[in-house]
Amino acid sequence: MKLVFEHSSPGARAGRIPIPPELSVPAVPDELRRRRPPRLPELPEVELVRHFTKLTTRNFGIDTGFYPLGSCTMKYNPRVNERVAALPGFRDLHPHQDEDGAQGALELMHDLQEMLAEITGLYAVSLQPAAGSQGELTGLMLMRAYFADRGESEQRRTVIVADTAHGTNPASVTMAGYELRKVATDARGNIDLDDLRGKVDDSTAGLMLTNPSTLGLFDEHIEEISRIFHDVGALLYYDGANLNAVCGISRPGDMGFDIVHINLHKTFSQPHGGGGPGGGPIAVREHLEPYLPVPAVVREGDRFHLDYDRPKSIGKVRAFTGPFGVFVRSYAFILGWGAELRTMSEDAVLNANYLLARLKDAYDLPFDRLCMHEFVLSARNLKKEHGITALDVAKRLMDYDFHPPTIYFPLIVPEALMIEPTETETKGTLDAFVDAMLAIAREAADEPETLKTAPHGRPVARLDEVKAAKRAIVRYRFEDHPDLTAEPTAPAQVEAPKGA
Amino acid sequence: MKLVFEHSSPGARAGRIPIPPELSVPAVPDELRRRRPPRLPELPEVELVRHFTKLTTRNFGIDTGFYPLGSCTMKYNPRVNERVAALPGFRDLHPHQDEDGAQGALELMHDLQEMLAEITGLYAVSLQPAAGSQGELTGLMLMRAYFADRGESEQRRTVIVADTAHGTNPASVTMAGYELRKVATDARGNIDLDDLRGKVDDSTAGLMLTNPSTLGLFDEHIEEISRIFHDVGALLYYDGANLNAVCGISRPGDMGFDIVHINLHKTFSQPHGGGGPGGGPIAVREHLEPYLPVPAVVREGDRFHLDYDRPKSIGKVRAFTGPFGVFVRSYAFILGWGAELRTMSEDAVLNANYLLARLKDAYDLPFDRLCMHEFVLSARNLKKEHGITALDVAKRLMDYDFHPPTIYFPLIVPEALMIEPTETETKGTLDAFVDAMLAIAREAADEPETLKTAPHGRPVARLDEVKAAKRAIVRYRFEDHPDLTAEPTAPAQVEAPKGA
Amino acid sequence: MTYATLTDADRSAMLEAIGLSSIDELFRDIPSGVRFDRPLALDDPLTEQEIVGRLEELAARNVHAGEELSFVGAGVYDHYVPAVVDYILQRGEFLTAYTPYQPELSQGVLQAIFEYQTVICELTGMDVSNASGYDGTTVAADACYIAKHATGRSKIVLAETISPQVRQVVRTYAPGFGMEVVDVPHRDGVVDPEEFRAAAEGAACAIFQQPNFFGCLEAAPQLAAAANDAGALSVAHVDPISLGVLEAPGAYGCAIAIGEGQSAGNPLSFGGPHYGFIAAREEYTRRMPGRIVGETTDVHGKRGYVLTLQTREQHIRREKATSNITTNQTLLALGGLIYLCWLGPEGLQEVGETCMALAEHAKERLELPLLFPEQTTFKEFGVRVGRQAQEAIKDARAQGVNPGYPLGRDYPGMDDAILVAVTERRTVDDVELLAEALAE
Amino acid sequence: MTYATLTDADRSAMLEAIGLSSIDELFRDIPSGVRFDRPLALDDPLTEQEIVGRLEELAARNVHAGEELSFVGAGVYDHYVPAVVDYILQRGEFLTAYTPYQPELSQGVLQAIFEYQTVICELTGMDVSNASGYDGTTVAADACYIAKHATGRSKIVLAETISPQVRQVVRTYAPGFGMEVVDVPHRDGVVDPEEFRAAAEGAACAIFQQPNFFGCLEAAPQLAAAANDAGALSVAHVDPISLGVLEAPGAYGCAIAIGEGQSAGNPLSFGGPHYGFIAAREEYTRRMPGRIVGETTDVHGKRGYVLTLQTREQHIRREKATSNITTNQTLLALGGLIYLCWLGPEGLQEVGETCMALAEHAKERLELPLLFPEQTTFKEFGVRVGRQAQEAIKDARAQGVNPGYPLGRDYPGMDDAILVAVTERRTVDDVELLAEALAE
Ligand SMILES: Cc1ncc(COP(=O)(O)O)c(C=O)c1O
Ligand SMILES: Cc1ncc(COP(=O)(O)O)c(C=O)c1O
Repeated sequence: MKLVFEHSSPGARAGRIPIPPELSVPAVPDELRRRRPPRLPELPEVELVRHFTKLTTRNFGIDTGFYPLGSCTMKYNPRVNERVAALPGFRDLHPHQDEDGAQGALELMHDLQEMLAEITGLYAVSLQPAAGSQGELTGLMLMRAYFADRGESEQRRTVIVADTAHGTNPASVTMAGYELRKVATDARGNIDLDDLRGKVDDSTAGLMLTNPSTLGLFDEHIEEISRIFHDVGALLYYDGANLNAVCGISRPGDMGFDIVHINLHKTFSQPHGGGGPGGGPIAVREHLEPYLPVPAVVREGDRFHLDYDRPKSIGKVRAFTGPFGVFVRSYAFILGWGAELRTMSEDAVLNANYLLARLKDAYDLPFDRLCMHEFVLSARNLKKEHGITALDVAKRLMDYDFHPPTIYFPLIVPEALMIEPTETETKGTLDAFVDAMLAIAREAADEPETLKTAPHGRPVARLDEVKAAKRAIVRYRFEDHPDLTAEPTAPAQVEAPKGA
Repeated sequence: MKLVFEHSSPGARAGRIPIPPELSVPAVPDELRRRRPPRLPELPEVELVRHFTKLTTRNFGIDTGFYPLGSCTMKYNPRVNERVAALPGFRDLHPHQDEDGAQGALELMHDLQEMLAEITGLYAVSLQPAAGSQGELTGLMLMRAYFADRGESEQRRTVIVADTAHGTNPASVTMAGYELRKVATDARGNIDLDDLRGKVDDSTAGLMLTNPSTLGLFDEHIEEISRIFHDVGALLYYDGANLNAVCGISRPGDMGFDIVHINLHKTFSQPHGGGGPGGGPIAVREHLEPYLPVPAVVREGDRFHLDYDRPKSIGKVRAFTGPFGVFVRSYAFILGWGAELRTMSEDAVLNANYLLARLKDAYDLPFDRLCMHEFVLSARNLKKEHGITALDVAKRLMDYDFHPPTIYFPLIVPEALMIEPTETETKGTLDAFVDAMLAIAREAADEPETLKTAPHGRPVARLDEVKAAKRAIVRYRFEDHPDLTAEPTAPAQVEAPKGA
Repeated sequence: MTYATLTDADRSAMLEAIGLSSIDELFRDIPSGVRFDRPLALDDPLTEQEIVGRLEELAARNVHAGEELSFVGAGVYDHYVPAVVDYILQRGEFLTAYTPYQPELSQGVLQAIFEYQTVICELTGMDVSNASGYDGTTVAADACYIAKHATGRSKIVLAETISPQVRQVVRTYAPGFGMEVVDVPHRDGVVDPEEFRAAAEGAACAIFQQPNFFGCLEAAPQLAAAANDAGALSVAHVDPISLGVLEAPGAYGCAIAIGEGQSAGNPLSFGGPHYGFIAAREEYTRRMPGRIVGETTDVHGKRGYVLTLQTREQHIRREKATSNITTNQTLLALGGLIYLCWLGPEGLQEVGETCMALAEHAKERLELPLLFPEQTTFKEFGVRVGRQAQEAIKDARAQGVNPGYPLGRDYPGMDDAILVAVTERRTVDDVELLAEALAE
Repeated sequence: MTYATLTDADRSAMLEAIGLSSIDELFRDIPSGVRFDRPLALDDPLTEQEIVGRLEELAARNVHAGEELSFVGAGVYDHYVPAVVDYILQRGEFLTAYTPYQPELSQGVLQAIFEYQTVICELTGMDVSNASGYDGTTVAADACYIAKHATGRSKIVLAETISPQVRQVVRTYAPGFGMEVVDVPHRDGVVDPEEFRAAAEGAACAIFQQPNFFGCLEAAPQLAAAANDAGALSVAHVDPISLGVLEAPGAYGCAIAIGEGQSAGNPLSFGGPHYGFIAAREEYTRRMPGRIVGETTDVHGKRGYVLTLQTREQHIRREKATSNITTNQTLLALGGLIYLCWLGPEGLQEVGETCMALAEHAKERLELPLLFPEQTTFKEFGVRVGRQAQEAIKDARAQGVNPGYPLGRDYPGMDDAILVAVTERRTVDDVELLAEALAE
């Protein structure tokens, strides 16, 4: 379909912001004034609405159908959350509004902090990080501050990460100025303890672990692991991406973790918005609280305020107090489940195990255990026997109107299919998905071509990613469409009256 | 696709309204209590959202594309109108709120009345009618009241309607207790004056006329027509469905009409909502004001109030003061155009004539004149030469992603294609539509089968309407789907404590 | 010219294609005598942000249900409308479509209307429903028009306990139909089946409301029987929100069920737009007014939906049509469909029982004489405040509580009576505040 | 259990299929020592209407921009966001999708991001933009990380006239990057190009803000040249709303342009979520952080869009990635795209000029000493109120006017200074009210 720029017609308008007739526009020094107007498209509102409406119809969301994208917790986003986030008292509240004009917002954040502390089993929470990755980086900065405070900055140089870890973990380690040490996974999908013992010493700052892991498996030795790190004075960081598996069932704090990030857009239903926004609050033990970002949202009697007076704080990791609109949605979501939040995780794990039980004969299962909220299958046999890859399976699923699972991650599983149904799917949906997966396994043998040419009947067929990276066309080439590059007509600059 | 009932699974829930635990439910006398619960579907919110989201994707609106449905004025509906209609001060305002708690709403209605009076060139306006058809009926009731007041009820028995009129006109005449007299159309598309003169006498209550007519033509003898009726003491009713052609250009009041209805969902952009809601305010001359529905919205100084004290009023034609939410949207729309409203009609007429000019060689044009905001072509030649009907042309247009025009109306034009582009379409869209229409005319000759089998690639192909009318299946047949008719589990009726 | 889509360049190119040199020439067929030769006396065009500013200012001058504790009902009720309803109705494919004349492009709305018709039939126990009427008043007139043709009779019997607005609208329509209206007075808040039976003799239809305007439960089965026995069409005007708790009109023999749909899925919106529903027994299918969607198959045998039985309608039958309705209330009716699906059978019973329980609780807490102490009520009831209701309401509103509707407006001898509506949006604590506000 | 989707019947059927007899068995791999054995200390579940009630109550305890006349800016601005933006962003196909990993199902979001990247490149005069950064502060840290690898240097130069929050965030990130920060003080509200040049010697990057935090226009071309001459990456932090009036950073030689996108299409939302944008010259394409969408063709040669240059990213490059960002601010960035398309080039210039004209008018009307009388300002300016700014603000707020941001919070010696922001949502009359409120 056309790009919005290809709908542009010179002089067409949607929005107008006329300059108040009684005023004149002050002069901008010549060398600072814009010469060539940006080539924004010119079109009436009706064309704008049709263009973007059409774009949405070429996109698949949870509202479209089942979206078992492993590790991303694509659960249904209750519509009421959008209603409350749009309340003027939240949506139109300025972040510099002074505290007595923002008590409702501060109370909401304080409540949410306490909910997250209870759910994670930790002492203090900062809502500031913008997403899980930033939560990770913030957590590692806390480690730095903590060890610096103890005069161990020089000594503590390495952070240990499991080979099953999400790419953000190693990336965060580097950005935080630490050295990465990778630890292997054992035959049951747990961290290999022997390998681990060999890598942990007093140069170790800490561990970053996802538990349940990206394999969807709960580490059976978590208590021992925690002992190993704490014995050398190191800290344990919990990547909360999989928290949806254990709410009310097992708390990171109780597992021995010192720092946790929570992905509000996963466990607590902030819609993913085509890639974001998210929220990555972090929760910590009491001895780490002094290092949390400023400002802290604190309660004093029945008033709430922003505390900047935290001399040991690492500082700020983003503007203001975090993505407030995300907090509103997650807060509303938690209110909906309330004390029964455990059922959410139980159902998420039940759904995953149900799929696992019904699929494990048709696909291979690298680690044959009960899973938690997700599990990883491998298409390795399909590939060996029929040349059908995980990618082919994924594309074919589209023909059955399902969004594919995460594929080729975690890296230690060849031809990985990482499936996370979440708790918001019905048995009927899961059964339909199973039928599709089983049919695809049969098709791999009977009609492999159908899979290799999938998907069918979508706006585009498989795209050439190599070409994309080679040509690197990352913006519209007006040059190639001279008809559209006509300089837009801009109103002449009004001169300011001299004096007056 | 499935019906919502076919997604039902016993015990599934979306909304919950628990009975306050501290209260008990009073007993309902046995013979009045519901025995068998209604078979509403049982499904979680995620399934509800997916079902209705999917339904929307199987529907075509103005936001989807060009919708030149003649006589319906399918113009773009500015999104800002939805924003303002949703303001709590409007959306959550109770119609029995007393006047000092509803001054904003009353002022809005009073302003809108004055705008409509100015646009129609008449004296007084009632916003009460729910749509154009009800406006017609209300207008005819006004005639009855007016003549009754003059002691002419017995004498004034007939209402004259043009043979080009919309079906609602004759239907309204009957419902109002009048006899219908049809008048013919002459060779230029005007009312046949000779025929008319023969039918108008002192038994005539009035005329109902659409001007411009449903042919999209302005009656060149409107002044003479008005004289003919007024000379015998009859009244002229203006069907305002085509008002979009003449705002600021020619006013019904100035044409000689005594009563006018306005379709707010046409000229003034209330979205059509898949069939409604609409608004059908009526405007009248001063001598008819006393008969308008109650309550009237009147101004007293800078306060507004509802006047029920109208002894000669016909009474009420619907609840309260009319479809208020519709008023908000139309009011906002008129504020947007303001004094430049004339440009809206000019552009609507320009768009129509542009299409007409470019299409009249390929299709025949029963009345070769400049048109107003719409025009009527005929596929009669295509039918004679290639057996291609107006219906085939309409269905084929869908393959080009256009909504078809109105077809087979007005009745006096065989194989009618009634095209109304409105002012909100770009030249680019009109050109694309012309290209499609011309291509279809060629296809009629070259590949008639393609037209007869159109549309292609839509959720359904042409549907069997005869079968539909014969079987008259107008509700879901649970009987035919026993698996779904399982009695839903309803909580046991709580008994009220005896005494206490 | 906020909304102009054409540019001046477009305009001249198009005029040229038409062969004209000015916009004015487009209007040459308009006799000069009727041309409008001055600018319209309207204000200058406003930009979007100015429009919002102006409307916000007007909206701020209304006191809406979120600003005071309101117990006002009397035909329109403050029930909770879930977010899913607003969201779906705002999607452009529904919002900006019109009547589904072209089924291949309109299966979304057609199927939704078919689902709506089914839900209405399920609630009312009837066989056929149309796609909606204007509101709860006009569907009563529709029922009379059906009855006139079905029975050839001209008498309309109305229980005095029907909403005054419904009765007023029937009175406005009746003369055009060539029908006359007879009222049956209430006895202690409800109509007496025997009086109703007597009045129904020779009538085309006899209409009652359940629960009635006073919130009281009528002896609906007897009233229906009375009408049926007299050969009149028995018509029940019902509140959809009550039909999880109260029996369906079809189950006690009514010929037609009608009602105001607002309480099920529409906002208050100062009285509209809302939707009226009308459903009937199969035998009246071909006398139904307005749009009806039917199931059929396409040329490949695939299930699909179309507007059907159109020979009833104005665009085909013209002066012989069963009604003149064209534009109806589809979007609001779809709101009702989504709401009722959101509730499901359990939710519908829950909301009804919750309203009933709260209303009953309020009756006790208010410690004021009930208007009709003998009657069972649903979500609404009348109390006597011992002085002019208007004053009591004014005083209560000064304390932020709007206690209800002054019945004296419509019924003689009830100047001291207030009709109190209690929906699931009110709480036990709210009832305390109401009690306090009405106390002094 | 408001949100539970499974029924008990489902649960038992599924457990049976798995071969378990209880939910607890699902968790047998969890060591008993770390199992949580009490209910979570959270309140009872709320229904939808209860959730709305609770949140409305909290929202009511905030004073939002519609409730007082606000001139507060300082990094987040009350510009008008048109209704089309909200509508499109609320459509579930965008709202509930995630990162477009599967392009065949995600062309909508992919094309929209490609359009967004184009619009950002057009505004800034750069060659490449990513799909968004977290906000206007973190993109500054991203720029430093690029500069570190591009230059092998470790010094970051920050103009003191950059938003304090941006500077704080850079300071927080720098140690992890192994970089140190040097500030260049302001001289009468702007930085001196010569001082900037001196500081930029041996630096990885030198960052300034245009218009700066005080609303003043920097000699941006000279600052960029100073950085470039020193072999440092010149980075401009710009306000998108200003770029219809002010020159594009690319046009005066900057290497990187960053900024806070909120002012273009996002609500205030108490500071987030918003979007940060970062755009650079072509040579830095492969050092860009985060998602980038590229154009390509499908197997049939049809144009389509995919996530590209992914070898930069964490999921492939792991510890060598150009950034750890994964979830970003796509939805907010799309809001920016729709907003900027709604404005078009003329609208963008109009809004900039309107803000400038109103701000200039306010400067005159206030009749208070300007903080930096010598400087040209855009939509924001500092005034001295002759007493503690905090008090002046308190007093003004008591009259319903919030006059601005107290600069003393961040800058010594400015305890009596208020930063006043004037957007197109304010009117000439509003300025009068501000003048009155600050008068006494
Ligand atoms: C296991 C894991 N860790 C970390 C992240 C990063 O979180 P975010 O995308 O919120 O930055 C993700 C999700 O992308 C993840 O799945
Ligand atoms: C010419 C004409 N008259 C009357 C009507 C009836 O108006 P409404 O649909 O608003 O009842 C219409 C539209 O349907 C129409 O086109």
